[in-house]
Amino acid sequence: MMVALLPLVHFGFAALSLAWGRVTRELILLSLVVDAVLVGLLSAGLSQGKPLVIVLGGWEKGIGIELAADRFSLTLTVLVLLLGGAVVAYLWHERLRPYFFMLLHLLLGSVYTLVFARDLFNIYVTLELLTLVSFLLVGYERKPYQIWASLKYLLLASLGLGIYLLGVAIIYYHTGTLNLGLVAARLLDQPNAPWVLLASSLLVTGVAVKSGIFIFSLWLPAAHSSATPAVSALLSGLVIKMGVVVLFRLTSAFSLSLPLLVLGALTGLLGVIYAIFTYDLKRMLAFHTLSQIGYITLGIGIGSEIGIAGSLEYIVGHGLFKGLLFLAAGVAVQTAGEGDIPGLIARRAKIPLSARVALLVGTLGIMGVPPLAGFCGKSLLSAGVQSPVIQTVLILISLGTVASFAKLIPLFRIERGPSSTWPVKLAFVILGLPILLFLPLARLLVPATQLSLSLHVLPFVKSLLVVGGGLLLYRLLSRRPFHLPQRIFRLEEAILVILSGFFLIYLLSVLG
Amino acid sequence: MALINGVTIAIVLFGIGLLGLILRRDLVIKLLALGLVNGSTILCLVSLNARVDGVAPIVHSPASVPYVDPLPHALVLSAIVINFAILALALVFVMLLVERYHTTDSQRIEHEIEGERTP
Amino acid sequence: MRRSSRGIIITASVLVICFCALLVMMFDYHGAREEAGVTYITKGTIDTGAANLVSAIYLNYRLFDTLFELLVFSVAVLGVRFYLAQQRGNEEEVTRIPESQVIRTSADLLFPPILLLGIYLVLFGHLSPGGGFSGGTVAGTGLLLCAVALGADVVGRRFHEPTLERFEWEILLAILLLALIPVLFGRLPFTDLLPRGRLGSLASGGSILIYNALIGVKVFIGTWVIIHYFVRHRGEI
Amino acid sequence: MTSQQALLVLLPFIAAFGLTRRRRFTAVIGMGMFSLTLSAVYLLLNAPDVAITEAAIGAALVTFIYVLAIRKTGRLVIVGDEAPGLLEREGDRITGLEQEILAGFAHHLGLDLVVHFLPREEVEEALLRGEADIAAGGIVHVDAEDRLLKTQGHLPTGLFHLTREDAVEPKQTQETEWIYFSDVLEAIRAQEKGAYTLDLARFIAVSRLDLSGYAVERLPGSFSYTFLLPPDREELHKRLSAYLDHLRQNGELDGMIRRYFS
Repeated sequence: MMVALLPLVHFGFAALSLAWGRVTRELILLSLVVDAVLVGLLSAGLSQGKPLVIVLGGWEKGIGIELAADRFSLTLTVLVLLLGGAVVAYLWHERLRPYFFMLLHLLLGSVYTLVFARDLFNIYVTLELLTLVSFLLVGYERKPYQIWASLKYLLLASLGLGIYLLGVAIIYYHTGTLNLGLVAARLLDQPNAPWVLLASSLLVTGVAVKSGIFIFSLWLPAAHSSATPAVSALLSGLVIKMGVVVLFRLTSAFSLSLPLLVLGALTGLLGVIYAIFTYDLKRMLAFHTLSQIGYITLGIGIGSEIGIAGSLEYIVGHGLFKGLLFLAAGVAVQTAGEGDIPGLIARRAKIPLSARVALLVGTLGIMGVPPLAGFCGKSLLSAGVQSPVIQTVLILISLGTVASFAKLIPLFRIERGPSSTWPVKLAFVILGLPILLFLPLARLLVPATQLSLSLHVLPFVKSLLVVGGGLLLYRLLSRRPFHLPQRIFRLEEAILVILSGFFLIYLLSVLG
Repeated sequence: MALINGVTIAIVLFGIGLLGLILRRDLVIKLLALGLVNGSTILCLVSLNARVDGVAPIVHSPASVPYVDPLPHALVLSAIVINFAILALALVFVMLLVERYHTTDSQRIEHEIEGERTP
Repeated sequence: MRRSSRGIIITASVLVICFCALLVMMFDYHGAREEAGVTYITKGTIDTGAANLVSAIYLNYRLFDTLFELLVFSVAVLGVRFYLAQQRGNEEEVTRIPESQVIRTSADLLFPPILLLGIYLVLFGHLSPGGGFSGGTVAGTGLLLCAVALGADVVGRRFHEPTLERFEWEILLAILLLALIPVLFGRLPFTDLLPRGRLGSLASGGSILIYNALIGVKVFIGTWVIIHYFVRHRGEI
Repeated sequence: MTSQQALLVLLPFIAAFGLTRRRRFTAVIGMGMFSLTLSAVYLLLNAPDVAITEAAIGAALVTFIYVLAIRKTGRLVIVGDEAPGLLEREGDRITGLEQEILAGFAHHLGLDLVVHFLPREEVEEALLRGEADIAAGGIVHVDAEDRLLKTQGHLPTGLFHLTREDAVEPKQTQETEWIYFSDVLEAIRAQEKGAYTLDLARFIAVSRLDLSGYAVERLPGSFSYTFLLPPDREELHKRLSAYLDHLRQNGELDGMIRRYFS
């Protein structure tokens, strides 16, 4: 029941927000309280370890639309709650129209749906709603570059979902059902039929456009860096992850191991290379999202229980610190008036102390300094990996992450700047505290046996070495400005790259 | 002759739409091409289980008649509306861009914006 | 029309042709499936009471999807209103086309039957092709004809926009509450509690008729708001 | 081949036709036709619900809003200062020889004509910023502003130089602000000090005033009125030149000139 109520509550609040335009802030706070209660009930319901499954309307599986909750979904709902709370706190003193809050409610509602969705077409519809809502949120301030970034996003995402729908058509034609569980059951006897490979590549291509995988999500750097900080935090922390969640759900029916591994490695490495050579604060964070999606995809590609647990931890961890970083970067850019990192440093820009601290916590988290959030996910992931190639890729991505964030280090001086308001500080605390206390909290989410894998001495030493190596790498690279191709981020080229990406996925699934 | 069925035609239409989306630089025509891309997936879904001797899925008597599979039809209704919503909103954004740049040429807009963003 | 560069044209053609060829070859399509949709066809009318199986799926079995579709539509209305309402149209610049008598009379003649058709589609959506969405759109488009004949502002004055928009979302709220009523009886959301009625009569199909009516009104309003804003931003048709 | 198949085969052709049109309006109508055909196909595929929805939304609604929007997106923006007989305001209408030529050209392209009045000195900037497509309004192209594209002259004219140095101090606005022709008229009416270069059309308008205090000098050489275009609009330039040639050849241009300057 809670499973269905979580999204519906938000849709209801969205409708109410227009009628009661004066109390939209209070309404969204109320809705988050309701969410918290529902999530509490949900975790009580899940305590037996069995997933909760409902088919809306009380029909049988396969006729109606199924929603299901497992530990994976529960963890994600907690992330939604935290990020939602932080964003609401951050926006508390901003003058926003009811329109903005309606979109926010719709975004949260569709995110909740995706967390539980088990039906291919339901996923499609929800992704479309999510696309439209984030499209409108990105363009909220109507600056021309925002408008263009979000239009590009809409065109590419909509094309991607068109490709996804073709995949759904193939699946429906051959299996006669849209329910993922039933599809998986009917594919058991012919897992490698040509149409299965084609359909799975189409589905993965479609979802990959939405999920921030480098060659597919070339709209992402522009859209995430031009949106307002709160929106960027939500997009990077949540919306992108939903694509990955759908990819994870797809793995239950299709064998996607090889494509996901290759895509994960590609997006991780390319994203981090672009991040190293990008000097605009928000744009660098956006590129970084791409590279971190690489980690998560790798974990899902590995497919073992530990790999998936690592992915899940990393989804939560990344949601937290990327949300924090975007919010803090928003404050920094707002007070300093520019987003160019060397400029910020050279001019000794006045940045509130709280934002500096938040940036520091986020940076430490993302670098994987033990025992913060990033460290847990990374070490759990590498514990699940046997292949030396993937290990190397993981280490390379970590090195690059450290190197790209080393640019920020001069910003972490203790210096009195203008003070930020208490809700903003509260937002930083909501996201920052779980990052710092991730290890004890993670016990609630991940079974202790898996967690203990990441608590050896070896991962500690390894991640410290990686941090050191990354700083060294930054020293080596910082004097060499290097121009990476920016053409691929244009609309026409991006479509071509997506198409080529589809062939890559198809080829890999044939090989896999 | 066997190749002329809704599914094949839908795939061809998808290709035409893709080409339009990539090669036409006018944003309005790009949007029309996107509409074609989404429309072709709809055609694909509808014609999956369409048969020559079929009967529209409206049951008036319990007699066994070869009714056409109603599920894709129901799905497609949602898809058509979503398609419309996308086209309408994208058009509004194109109008906003035109107000600023006085052109619908995607490459010129992209060029202008790149110029603005990197002073 | 300026052309794209040669490289892009060639790459695009090659990629798209390969894409289509791959799809056609690997789709493995050979005609309709015999067993497709058998569950809906055999049980649909009994389960839902609606003669039109598409409506049965659309507004009963898979009502959750329809909810999202409605949300998408509302978001479109919301977005169009938000972005076009604040944008100042340079109305004095656009050359005004005088409305001709022919258009006026034909609009006057056409509007009532179109509105009737829309209402019919809404009310008989569970028995014959149609439904809330197409009915609402047809009626809304009919209003466009009025806008042509009388001028958008004249028609617009009769409908107060913000009230309309609020009403539209209140209908959505009503649909949500309707879907949640079963929860009070310990059933799952979206369960249809109403009696199914005699197949083929107007009062059949459980709550499908109610949903159709609500959706019809909602879409009618939404369509009108969208058209109204586009008309206004053209100055006048 | 069944009727269903015949319609199906038709679809790609209509789509290709629609998407290759140069004019947006035709493209929109073409895609509207496509949607209509598609909805007929749905009817034949035994999907009446889908057919109705596609006809109502895909064919009618989408086409309507695109047609409505296109008027706005497709505009030919003209900038220029007022020039009597060439481009001038008459109440809330705009008339003149150049207005007529350009209105015809805009119609030829399927665009709405929009005229923004700007002081002569700002015109070039507006073109370079891409805010306008064509500059008009009695433009005589003397100095080599080679950054802009220019059409072949459509009307011969002359240039006149007016100077007065002994009179009252001018209003100090002239240094800082661009001036409209109407401001020039005002200044001469008030016998202000200053120097102006005027083309024939504007000079005729000025010569009705009292010019006794000014030294008038006709500049040597032959000049003619032209249109200016932004440097990156070769295609538009080519089409405007072709359109002007067309007017010249069938004598329409002469007819127009006679109507405005008899």
